Parts: sequence; C-alpha cells; structure tokens
Amino acid sequence: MNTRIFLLFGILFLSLLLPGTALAADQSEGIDTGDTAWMLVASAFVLLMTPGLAFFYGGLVRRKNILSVLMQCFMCMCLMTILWVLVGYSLAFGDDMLGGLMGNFKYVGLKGVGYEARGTIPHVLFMMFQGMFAIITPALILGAFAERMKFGAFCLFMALWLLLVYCPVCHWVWGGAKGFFGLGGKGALDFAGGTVVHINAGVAALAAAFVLGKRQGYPDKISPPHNLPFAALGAALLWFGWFGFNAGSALASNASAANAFVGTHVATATAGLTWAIIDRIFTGKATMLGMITGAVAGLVAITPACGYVTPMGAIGVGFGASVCAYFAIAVIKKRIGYDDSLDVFGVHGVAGMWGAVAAGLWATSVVPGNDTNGLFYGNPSQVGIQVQAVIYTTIYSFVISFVLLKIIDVIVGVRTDENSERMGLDLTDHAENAYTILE
Amino acid sequence: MNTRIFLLFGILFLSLLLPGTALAADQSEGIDTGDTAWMLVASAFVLLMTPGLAFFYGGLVRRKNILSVLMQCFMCMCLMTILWVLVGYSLAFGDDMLGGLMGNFKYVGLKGVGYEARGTIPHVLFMMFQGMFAIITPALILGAFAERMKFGAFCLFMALWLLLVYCPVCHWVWGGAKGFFGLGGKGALDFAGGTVVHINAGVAALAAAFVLGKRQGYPDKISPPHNLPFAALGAALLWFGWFGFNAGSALASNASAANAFVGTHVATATAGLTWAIIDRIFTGKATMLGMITGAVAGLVAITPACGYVTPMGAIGVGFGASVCAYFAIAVIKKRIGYDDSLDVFGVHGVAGMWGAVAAGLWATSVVPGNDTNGLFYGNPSQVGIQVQAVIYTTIYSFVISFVLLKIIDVIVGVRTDENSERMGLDLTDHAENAYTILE
Amino acid sequence: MNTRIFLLFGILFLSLLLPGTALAADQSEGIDTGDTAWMLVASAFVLLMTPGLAFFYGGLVRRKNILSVLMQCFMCMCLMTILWVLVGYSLAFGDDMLGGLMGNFKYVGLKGVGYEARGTIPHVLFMMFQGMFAIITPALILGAFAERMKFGAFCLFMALWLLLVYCPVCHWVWGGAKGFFGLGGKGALDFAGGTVVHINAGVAALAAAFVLGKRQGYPDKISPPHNLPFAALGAALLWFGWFGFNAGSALASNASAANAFVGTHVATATAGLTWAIIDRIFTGKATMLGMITGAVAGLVAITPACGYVTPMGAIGVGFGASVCAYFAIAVIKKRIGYDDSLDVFGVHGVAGMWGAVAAGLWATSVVPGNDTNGLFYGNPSQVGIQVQAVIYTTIYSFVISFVLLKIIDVIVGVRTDENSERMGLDLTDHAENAYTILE
Amino acid sequence: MKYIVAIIQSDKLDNVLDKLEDNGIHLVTVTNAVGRGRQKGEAEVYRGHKEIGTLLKKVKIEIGVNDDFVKPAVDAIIEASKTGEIGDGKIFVMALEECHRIRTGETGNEAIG
Amino acid sequence: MKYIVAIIQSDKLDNVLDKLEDNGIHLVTVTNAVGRGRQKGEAEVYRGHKEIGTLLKKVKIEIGVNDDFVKPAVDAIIEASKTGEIGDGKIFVMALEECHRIRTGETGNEAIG
Amino acid sequence: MKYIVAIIQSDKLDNVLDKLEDNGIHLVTVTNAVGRGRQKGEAEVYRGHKEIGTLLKKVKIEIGVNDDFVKPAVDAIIEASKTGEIGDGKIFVMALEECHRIRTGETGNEAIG
Ligand SMILES: Nc1ncnc2c1ncn2[C@@H]1O[C@H](COP(=O)(O)OP(=O)(O)O)[C@@H](O)[C@H]1O
Ligand SMILES: Nc1ncnc2c1ncn2[C@@H]1O[C@H](COP(=O)(O)OP(=O)(O)O)[C@@H](O)[C@H]1O
Ligand SMILES: Nc1ncnc2c1ncn2[C@@H]1O[C@H](COP(=O)(O)OP(=O)(O)O)[C@@H](O)[C@H]1O
Repeated sequence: MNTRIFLLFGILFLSLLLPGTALAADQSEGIDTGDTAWMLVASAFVLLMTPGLAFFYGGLVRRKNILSVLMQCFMCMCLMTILWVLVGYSLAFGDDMLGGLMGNFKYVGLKGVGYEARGTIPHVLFMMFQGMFAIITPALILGAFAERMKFGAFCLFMALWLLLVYCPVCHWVWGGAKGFFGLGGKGALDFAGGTVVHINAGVAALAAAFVLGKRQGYPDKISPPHNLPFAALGAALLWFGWFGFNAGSALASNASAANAFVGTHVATATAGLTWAIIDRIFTGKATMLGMITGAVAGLVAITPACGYVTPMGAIGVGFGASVCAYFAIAVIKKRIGYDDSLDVFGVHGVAGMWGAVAAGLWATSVVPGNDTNGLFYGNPSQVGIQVQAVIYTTIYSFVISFVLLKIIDVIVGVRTDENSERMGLDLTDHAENAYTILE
Repeated sequence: MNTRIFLLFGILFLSLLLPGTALAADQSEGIDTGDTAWMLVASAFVLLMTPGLAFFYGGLVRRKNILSVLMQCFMCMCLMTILWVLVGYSLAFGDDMLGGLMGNFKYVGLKGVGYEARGTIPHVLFMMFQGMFAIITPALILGAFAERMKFGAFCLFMALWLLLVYCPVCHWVWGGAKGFFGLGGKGALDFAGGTVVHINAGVAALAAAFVLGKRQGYPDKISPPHNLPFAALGAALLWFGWFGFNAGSALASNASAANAFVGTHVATATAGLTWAIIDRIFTGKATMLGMITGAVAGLVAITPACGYVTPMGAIGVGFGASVCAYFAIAVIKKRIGYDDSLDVFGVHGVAGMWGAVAAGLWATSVVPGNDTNGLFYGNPSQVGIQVQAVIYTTIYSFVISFVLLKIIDVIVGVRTDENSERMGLDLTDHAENAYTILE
Repeated sequence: MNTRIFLLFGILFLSLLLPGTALAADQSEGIDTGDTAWMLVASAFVLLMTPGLAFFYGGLVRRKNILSVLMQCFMCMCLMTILWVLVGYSLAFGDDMLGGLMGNFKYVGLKGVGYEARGTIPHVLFMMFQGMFAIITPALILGAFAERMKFGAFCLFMALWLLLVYCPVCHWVWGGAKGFFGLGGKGALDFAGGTVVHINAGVAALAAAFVLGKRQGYPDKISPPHNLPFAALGAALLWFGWFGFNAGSALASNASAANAFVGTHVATATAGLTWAIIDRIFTGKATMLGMITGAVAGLVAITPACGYVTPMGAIGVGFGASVCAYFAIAVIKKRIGYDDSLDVFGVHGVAGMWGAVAAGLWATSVVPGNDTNGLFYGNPSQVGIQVQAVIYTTIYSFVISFVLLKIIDVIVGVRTDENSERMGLDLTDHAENAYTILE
Repeated sequence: MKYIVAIIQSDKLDNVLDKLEDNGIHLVTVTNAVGRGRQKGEAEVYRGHKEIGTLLKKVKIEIGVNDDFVKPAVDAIIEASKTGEIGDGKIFVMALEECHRIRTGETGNEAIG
Repeated sequence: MKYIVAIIQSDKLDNVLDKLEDNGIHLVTVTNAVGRGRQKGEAEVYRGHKEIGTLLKKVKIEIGVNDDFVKPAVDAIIEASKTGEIGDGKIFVMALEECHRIRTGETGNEAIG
Repeated sequence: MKYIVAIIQSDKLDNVLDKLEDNGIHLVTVTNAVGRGRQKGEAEVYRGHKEIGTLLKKVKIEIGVNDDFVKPAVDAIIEASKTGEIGDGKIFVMALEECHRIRTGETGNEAIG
C-alpha cells in the first residue's frame, strides 16, 4: 500500500517541476467582490467541518482509538485535496466521458482552471469550494468502520472511493452529465449534496459495516463514548461550518444564500429538539448526545432542500430527519444487527434520503433562484424524480463501495488484527497515545 | 412540562403542511453582495458563540455536570430558534402592541419576512441575525443556576423568558417602540446589545440565583473548575464570534462595522490585561481564568458602545469593565452571599451596565454612522439617557424573571432533588457521563 | 516587572480621558463592501489562530503546564493589541525613521488612522488586520521556552520583542522602508509573512532555546504530549485561520485572494501527507502528531509564496516544507542538542526559510496581482533576493532576541526556579490547576 | 499499626476528610475508583440504546494508623459517609508491618502520624 | 478474610468481572494503573523521536473475600484474564483483619459479601 | 513475601523507577493519587477567590517482593524520592500471603519476581 502512495506521490512531484503545466493568465472581469468574499469564507467553513467531524466522531470512540479517528480525518484533508486538484475535479466537472458516467480529463492538474469568472467568482475558487466537499464526504464514511480498519487499507479505499464513487455521482448531479446518469439534467433537486454527499457516504458506510464486520465485544461490551464534550464540540463546528456548505452552494452572496442559511439553521434546530423529545418519550430523559445527533441529522436532511424550501418548510424537513434517523438507529440497526460504529448510515444515509424526498415535498418557486415546486405546491411528479435520484445513488454507491472494499480486503486486508484492536489503533497503527495517564 | 412542549410542537408541525402560509416572492433589488456576505458570516459567528459559551461555562462546573451545561446551551440553540421564527421575531420587530411593550403578530410564522431588502440585505437574513441574539441571550443566564436546575423547568423558563422578557426589551431598543418604552426612540445608545442582551441576561441571572438558592456545599466545598482548557476554548470562540455580534450590528460591511470590530478587539484586550493586573495586585499571581473572565467582561462592556466610540475610547471601556466586574465578583458577591454559580451577574450584568454608561461617556460623532456625542465630547445629558435605559431594563428583567421562576417553581419545581445534585445532572437528568473513567 | 506594566498602563489610561486625541472624521468613499467584508472576516480568522496555537502547543506540554501556555497566548492577544494600537502600528507602518530601520511616530495612538479607504478598505481595518499578525508572531516564539520561563519575564520580553524586532522587520518588508533595510523595495517576495512572521519568530525561538537552556530531564525524562486531541484541535483552528492570514493578505476579495487561498490549502495538504509518508518510512508508522506538524510546516512555507505561485507550485512548496522541517527536528536538533520545547525553530524557522526561497523558485506572473517570476519561470536572480531577505531577517532577529533575553535575564531572571519547574507553572505562576483529579 | 482502605461514595469525601481531622487523623491518601456492588447504576442512554452501568464511581481512601487510631478512623468514616442507601461502601483493615517517612527516614509508630 | 489485589490487562476487565460473578463474587473495586513488567511496550513516536514506554496501562482489581472465596476468585481471574502473553499480570493475596459495611455498620464475615 | 505501598512526590517517579531497577526490582505498579499531609498546598485563585488545596498530587507505587528485597526496595525509594521537604510521603509494608502470576499460574516466590 505504502509503495503505491509513494509512486503516485513521486510522479506528482516530478510533474511540478515542469512549469509548463501552469495555468493561463486571465482577466478578473465579471468577478463580484461580495460573492467572492462569501465563497472564500464558505470554503473555509466547509474545510472546518472535517475537524468538526473528527471531534464529533472522536469523542464517541474509546480512549484508545481517538487518534486514529482524528488521523483518518486529517488524512482525508490532505489526500483528498491532492487527488482533487490533480484529477478529481476533472472527473467531476469535466465534460461527459463514458457516456456521462464521469467527467473527462480536461481539467487534470488544474489545466484550464484559472482566475476567470465562473458565475461571479474566480474559477479556481469554485474548484476549491467543491474540493472541500470532496474532503468531507469520504471522511463521513469512516465512522462506520472506526476502531477496526487498518490505516493503509483506509487510505487506499478512500482514494479509490473518491475517484470511482464520489466524482461520478458529483458529475451526474452537479457536473452537467447528460443522458442516463444526468440526474441534474432530469430535474432532481440537490442544492448542497443530499445525494452526492450524504446518501452517497451513508450507503458506502453501510457497505463498509457489512464488509468489516463487528468490533470485538459488540454490542454489549463496547464501553460508552469516552469524551462527550468533544462530540459536542464537533457538532458545534459542524453546525457552524454547514452554513458554508449549504448557503455557500448558492455560489453567491444573495437571497438564495440567505434562504439556504435560514433553512439550514431552522431545520437543524427542529431536528435537535425533535430528537430530544423522542428521547424523552422513549427512554425518559433527553440526552445531550441525542440532541446533537438529531441536529446533525437535521443538517443532513436540509442539505439537498435548503435552496428550494422556505424556512417554514425547513421545520418539516428537520422534524422528519430526526424521526427517520432515530428509527433507523434505535430500531432497524438493532434488528439487522450490523455494527455501523458511529451510525453513519442512520444519520447520513437515512436522513439524507429523507431530505432528498422532502425537497420534493416542500420545494416552492417562492424561494429565489428556484422554479421547481414540490408535492405540497402542486407538483407531485417531483417526488418521483427525487426518489429516482435516491435509488440510483444508493445502488451505485453500495455496489461500488462493497466491491472496492472486498478487493482491498483480498489485496491488503481491511481489518486490523485482533491484538491491535484490543490495544487500540492509536498505539498500534500510529504509535501514539492520546492522553497521558500520570503526567 | 413535557406535554406542553409537545402540544406546541404538534400544532407547529401541522401548520407546516399548509403551504398557503408561505412567504411572498419578491425582488432582490437593493441587496448589496458585500453587505450580505458580511451578514451571512456574522450570523454564523454569532451562532458559534453559544457553543463557545457552553465550553466557557462547561469547563468551570464539576465533572458531573458538564453535559447538563452543554445540553442547556444546545437546547437554547434549538428551542429559541423555533420560537423566534414562529413568534419571537414578530414580538420583537413587529409594530407596537400593548402601548409599545412589545411588537404585534404581523410577522408570526415569518409571514411577510421575505427576500426583499431590509437595508441592504435580505429581510430574512436580518431576521436570522437577530435570531442568533435570541439564542445566546437566554443561554447566558444559565450560568447562574448551573449544577442544580431541573431540565424541564429550564426549558419552560427559557421559552417564557424569551417571549416575555427578551422580545419586549429588544422591541424597546431596536424594534422601533414608541412612547414610554421606546428606549431607542429616547436616544439611548445600544449598538449591539448592552441593555437588550447583557444587562437583561445578567439581571435575570441574579434573580435566578436568588430563587434557586445555593448549591450544596457552597461556597467552601465546591471543587474548582474541572477543565480550564475548555473554559479557555470557550472564551476564544466567544471572542471570535463576538466580532460578528458587534461588527455585524452595523448590518453592513462598512466603516461603522470596521470601527465596531476594532473597538471590540481593543476593549477586550484591555479588559483581559486589566484583570490580570488586578489579580496580580490582589492575589499575587495573574490567573488564566482571570484573564479570560476579564476578556469576556470587556466584550460585554464594549457591546453597547462599539458603534459610537473610537478605538482609543474602547481602551477606557475595557479597563472599566474589568474593574467593575472584579469588584462585583470578588467583593460584592461574597458580601451578599448569593450563589451565582458562574458569575453571570458580575460579568454580564455589571460589565453590561458599565458599558451602557460608558457609551454615554465616550460616544463621539467622529465615528461613522453616529451623530451622538457623550460626556467627554461635550454632551453630559447622554449619560442620563443611558442610566435611564439601564434602570428600566434592570427593573423589568429582574421583576419578570423573578416572578416567572417563582411561578414555574410552584408548578413543576425549579430545583433538582438533593440526590440528583449529589450525583450530578449529567447522569440524573440526561442519562449520560461526560467522560469514561477506565476506557 | 509588575510595576513597569503598571506605569505603562496608567499613562495609557490617562491619555484616554483626553478626547482631543481622537480620530478625524472622514468619508467612506472608495470603500468596497465586498473587500471590506472579506477583510473583517480575515481579521477575525487571524485572531482565532492564536487560541489555535494555544491548543496546538498546550496539548503538547505536560499536564502541569498547559495553563501557562494558554495564558501566555492570551496575554499576547491582550498585550500586543494594546501596544500595537498605541505605538506598534506606527513603528511598522509609519514613515521611515532611523534610516528606515523602523517607522516613525506619526500614527501613535492611532492618530490619523481613520475611516478613509486604504486600498479599498477602511484604514482602521487595515491597521487591525496587521495587528492580528502582531499578536500571533510573538506567540509563536513561546513554544521554544514553554514549561520553564517566568511569566513576568515573558511579558517583558514579548513587549520589547514586538517593538524592537517585529515592528522593524515588518517595516522593512511591508511598511515601505527604503534604503538598506527596504527588503520590500529590493523586490523580496513575502506575501503574507514568511520573513516577517515565521523566520522572525522561528529564529527568535532558537535564540530563546539557547538562553533559557534545557528543561529538567530533557531529553529522556520528559513525558509525552499530555493531550494530543487538543493539539489536533489547535492545528485545525490554525489551518482554518490561516486562510484569513494568507488570502487576507491580498487585502481584497479578488482572484489574488482566491489563488492564495487555494495555494494555502494545497501546500498544507501536501505537507501533511509528506510528513505522514516520511514518518512511515523512517519509523514504520504514520503518526497523527506528525501529520499535523507537517500541515503546520506547510502553512508556514506557503505563507510568503501564496500570492505568487500557482496551486501546482504550492504542491512543491508543501512537499519541501515537510522534508526540511522533519530533517531539522529529527536530525539537526538532536545533533545540536538544544531544547526547543515545541520545535518552533524547526517548524516555523526552517519551513519559513524554505518557503521564502521557494517563493523565488515557483513565483510566476501568471498569478493575478504578481509580475515577478521565479527561477522555474526564467528569473534565477529572484532566488538571490529571497536568500538575502532570509539572511537579513535571521541575523537581525537572532541577535536582538538573544541580547534582549540576556538583558532581561540579568534584570529579572528568565528562568523559573527548579521547584516551580517541578511542580509546574500552572500552579506556581498562575495559581490554578488545569484539570481536577477527583471531581 | 494498621492499614485502612475505605471505599466510599465520592461526594462524601469532603465530609469524611473533615470528620477524620476531628478524630485526630490528618494524613490520608485518596484515589479514584469504580466499584461493582449491590447498588444499581443509573441507566445511561446512548442514541436510544439503554445501558445500566455496573461500575459506579467511588473514592478510595487509604490511611496508615497506629492501633489505637483504628477505631476513631473507622467511626469517622462510617459517620461521615453513611447515607443509608445501598452503595455506601466498605472499610477494610489490614496489618501494617512497617512504615517509613521518606523525608526523615523515621520508621514505625513515629513515622506513621 | 483476605484482601485480593489483581493487576490485569485492561481489556480483560469485562471478562474477569463476568467470571467472578459466575464464581459467586459480585463485589469488587477497580482502579486504573500503569505497570512496569517484563512486557515490552509498543514504540511511541513523537516527531521522529522514538520512545519505548515502560509503564503500560493495566487495571487493578481489589476484592475483600471470606477465606473460602479466595480460590474461586483467584481461579476466576486467572481463567478470564490469561492471554498467555507476557504482561498478563499478578494476583496478590493479603490477610484482612476487619471489614465494615458502612451502610449497616455490620462487620466481619457478614460485612464482606 | 511483602507488599510495599509507597506514596511519593509525583515528579520523583522516574528517579524511583530507575533506582529500583538498580537495586534489582523491576516489577512495579503505579497509580495516581492525591494526599493530605503536613505539606501545605499552593494557594489556588479562582476569580479572586483564594483556596488552599489540601489534597495534593502524589503517585502511589505498589510492589510485591520477596522478604530479602524489602530493604533494597525501601532504600531505593527513600534515596530516590527524598527532597527533604515536607510532602515527601511514606512507605508502608504489609505481609503478603500469596502471589500468582496469571500468565503461567506460578505461585509464591517464583511468581513474584
Ligand atoms: N468485598 C468487596 N471488595 C471490594 N470492594 C467492595 C467490596 N464490597 C463492596 N465494595 C465496594 O463498595 C461499593 C459499594 O458496595 P454496594 O454493595 O453497592 O453497597 P453497600 O456496601 O452499601 O451494600 C462497591 O461499589 C465496591 O466498590
Ligand atoms: N511484583 C510485582 N509488584 C507489583 N506489580 C507487579 C509485580 N509483578 C507484576 N506486576 C504488574 O503486572 C504487570 C505485568 O507484569 P509482566 O512482568 O509484564 O508480565 P507477566 O506477569 O505476564 O510476566 C506489570 O506491568 C505490573 O503492573
Ligand atoms: N499515615 C498515612 N496514611 C496514608 N497516607 C499518608 C500517611 N502519611 C502520609 N501519607 C501520604 O504522604 C503524603 C506526604 O505526607 P506529608 O505529611 O505532607 O509529608 P511528610 O511525609 O514529608 O511529612 C501525604 O500527602 C499522603 O498522601
């Protein structure tokens, strides 16, 4: 595995020494300073979500595995970035290739991605904003196999998943794909990544949970979250960063962005409250972990919908998000019995599906920048289009992720050995301890 | 209590299914992308303050109560948001009702809060920015009764306090109230919330400390802050977010915002340094907790003044903030002997009062967007107006908060039972532990 | 020491009461709302870097010293701010004085720093943005003498270092210095502070490590980082805030800022990945601490270059950063044997030097806002200019820092006594404990 | 000389320390502990998954005493930490053969107090 | 009565607690510990600096038992915590002279179980 | 066989471990502890409120040894951890009746070393 990364890296470095591959000079005409300001900030916000996720996840694992979670998140921040600028952006946003399955190689090495306006912001900034999505999406998956995946296999899987799953689905929805795969072209609504990001990652997580199998001692002998304040910190950073994710997806600083911002906030608040109430009803007490889990489910669900629904519609989206995710985690998961360590499928997959469908329910052309109405505004057919997008993404993501993991398992093995799992990945995979005991 | 929230929630959810209540379509004319970019960001910054507060407070309580503090903060983020969009915004920014005591119901359910420009930003964004203030203000209070209030009673109190205390006072100062309550109309200066936010919350905190009574073992057997780095993290997030709070209150990205930004930073720095020096003088050593407490007091004090004073004036405001707050906490509190667990009254109430008065001292028309001079610039009468605003707010907030708590106490009881207090609220109210001991 | 600060403070406070020193009113003509929005945000981002640094450093020290690190960082946030607005800004950005060694006193007390446009943003905002740099730069140094410097001596050193080292070097590069010192005038490229910030601080750190000497027990009996998740949190905040630092240095929201943003991100990702690979090769495992250390080294190295190199060039800059810093820390430091507690020289000094040189390699006029080419684009002489700037800064910073510390050592003593070092600075210097043991 | 080990409710520690002081016993060492006993834990809930913790937070006190201080020590602990509810804990007493004060090198009865 | 102190691999705690229960021993107290033994630590690496930790994470179990429960307790611990690899730990048994249950004031054999 | 419990200044742990090694004692278990003694705590100040902590951070070392290693162990600890200032701590020695090595099932003198 090691050598593979190595090779890749070597080639890539050499290519830098050839200045000829650089970008062409161009004008800053058509660039709006306000929109650019917002997109600079939004990009930074989205980047911050990955450390947010790291703490959200890291607080929930056992003391001996927190660094492995943080490390995997940071690795996504590094590895995905490089893959994205070298080839991923091209696969996602290039012109159709393989019948629209993915983009072609026109933007490889950022060739042709310059400083000219794309919309009202520099093209290179658009590329970066999208690149931040390409970091967090794979990172979401890791919650499913936390505490037991080999680090080398992790890196390999993530790299391949980005190129073979994320980039294609991104291309279908946002990259202008035509023909069979052109979900965007077919009119599927996905403002900020319900299908591309959350269903995609959530379903891949389910596949991973199946391939990796259960942790030793699951479900009865797994000790509870080792540091819930860290999880709360992570949730807070996610909430904060998600404003960039959703309102940034307007790609401008306008009323559409404002609407997405408000919808995001309202849905999240509703979902957090809803989970707290469900908790209270079913287990007698409102829990902090429940509330932040609900909030994240709300953020997930509003993601595809935030550019199409009003703030009032967002209440409906948020409410449904927690109901669906709770049900998936507390009932379905138990019944089926897979070990999705940190409930990625429940929170991202299920709430993501709900959100995609909900966009088809509450979408309204009242919202600036949107002409599509949903079921509640007299257009029942939109629900069908949404469901179709969900199904395509689910099948594609599950199948490819499953196969990828199986192949990697054969080549290098995905699961750490029993002894390493007992001692914890921090020490055995990264040669570190998160906390000292005495000093 | 449970059932009450429930009902509320049910009604609210049903109302969503009626698409007729949606917002009217409208133009994005008059919207400035730069101003909107700044206000989007500022709103996110202000949201981040509440988790910041959660860690600032959470680090100071005992290990067994940190989750209850985090949970209460997250609950404010959820519950206040929903109340705000449903009715709070209307009560605060609607047209006068009850002789100007609060706003009327014109904006209920965000009816009429659309995408048209309010100033130079979309109205819905203005609503959201203000909504973030409605989250943090009640959250501030919880430091006073930390470690001993029942969670159900907490939710009830917070909801009522928002509607019956926050919204009215907000209406008086910023909502265009006329007549007796029209503090804004009378010329009281409050740029970003000295009266509305800090005095209001600080005084309510004092009332709460009286109603709730002392914690078991207070003052001698309360162990020290369990995690001061968390408190420092919280203070850092507060400082950061406060730029959105204060400079965002310019509602535009202009010289007034820049001045508020600089004043905020300078006053905070001065106050932090001042507290460190006071600490050194009176107890021999400069403490980290003292420095961050001072910084927060500085942030509080500059809040009402930052749109009116120069950066040099801000030094004066910051200096006075720490002196007043230190005196209130280290001397007055001890003498009176109430148990304001995390010194909300001292830091927010007292420093807030100082800041409101200080705005009347250092205000100068040199600052862009301001025509009012203060005492040091030849207008002594402004001090009187400021004092009047402080007094009105103090009396109103104290009385209503006190009565509210007493009523809630009779109905559901505000204080947790002795055994729960001993075991900690994390376990008894939220069925969780913040940290594992062994793994 | 105490009394000194005191005096300073007294004088300063009195000066406030003289309203005559205030700023002149002026127009907001020429101010762009988009640029201003971005610079408001960028300033806040840079401020957040200092707490980020506090956690990055604080997580790496022993449990008994974390508060002292946090306190020193917060002290920089307070003390440097005040010095900056009172006199530092003037020394850095005033007109030449002492033959261009530093700026003159024209801006003392922010006299003449008003609301008029400087570029396209209010002058006062430009002053503040620069002020945030003046906070973090001294703070960087403290990693070198963590766990053993007296707090009083620390304050004194920091204050003097700001005025006598930071302000002059800042003046040479960005302040328009002419003549011998005018590095900027000579064409040295330093977009966001490779020389001014990182080399400057890194070299001062080396001087400090020599003057302070080794910690008791170094190198064998120093226990490992007490809280690596805190270090990861700090690294995440640094990465996030650095977007403000680098892209903010464009002083506008344009294509140059976008390019700096992308370059920053790409270089950081590359450097993080590179360190992980080096770790894997030399010690068998990729470590979390290594990856975040690499990322910070990448951030440092791209700082001077980000406004001149393309995203592809940034890959080269990032790669070299980790290679150089790793070599400096794992090989050179061991051989020379000084105790730079948290590797400030290795990470900031060495990677900063690499970055300054690398700017001279990959600079290209393709990048908007830049006309200078580097070696790889046909202009070998640029490398010489860069090396010269590095040498000047290194010599000046080392000599003055060393002398300053020696003088302070004679007057008040820089090193804490043996017993305090054993017990930890938290308790002995700040009268606090970071964590409780029992509750 | 005896070596006393007491496991008590953690929030009773302050009480116990005070009472020991009253009974003339100043020197003690305290550690964190968790214990399994008859006491039922509070239910914990993580994402709808209910668990009853079996290991509950306690505090362990250790005291080396001369023989005639055993009773005062035991009495003090019982008096100060008894809540009457299950979970109050135990006191164990063992024989202590030697005691050294590190600072002075004193041993035995002189060293202990 | 005896006082048993066992140092075991920390991840074997659940096993040991279950097995003790099976053997009729319910009451135990547990604390975190680190130990130096024959076991070699995993190398730790901090910025290229390799260290072999000598103090490894363990868990300490303490049990006060009546004499006839010593063997069941020791057997249970050995059976449940043995991995066969270096680092499995030790069991120490000491004489216990007194035992008090704080809640009831019971002493001796009645108090212990 | 004896069971030695030593409470020492926490920053002297490294010294003590080295010295024990020198005296032929390799196997030890260490836990965090806090202690109340003659030593006065440093004042702590929280928002102007001064407190003198009475429980100070210590480290507890436990060693099971054969009889002839008691003296070397005690000497090593005293030598390596003595600062001469109040707060240096104590060493307690108890009789140890049984010792089992979990890995091998060995008992008694063979198991201990
Ligand atoms: N025989 C024992 N050995 C070790 N620890 C014990 C023993 N008996 C009780 N304990 C400790 O005392 C605590 C309280 O015991 P428990 O049975 O819950 O209550 P009670 O002593 O009031 O009946 C336990 O959690 C455990 O830590
Ligand atoms: N004589 C002893 N005194 C105190 N603790 C001991 C003693 N012997 C072993 N231990 C504890 O048991 C742990 C395991 O011992 P080790 O020698 O590594 O393995 P093993 O017992 O399998 O040979 C040590 O880390 C230490 O905590
Ligand atoms: N009799 C005792 N029983 C338990 N612990 C003790 C006893 N005597 C001393 N200690 C421990 O030793 C530590 C140091 O004791 P102290 O009286 O402060 O210093 P010195 O032993 O140098 O006189 C105490 O904090 C406590 O933890």
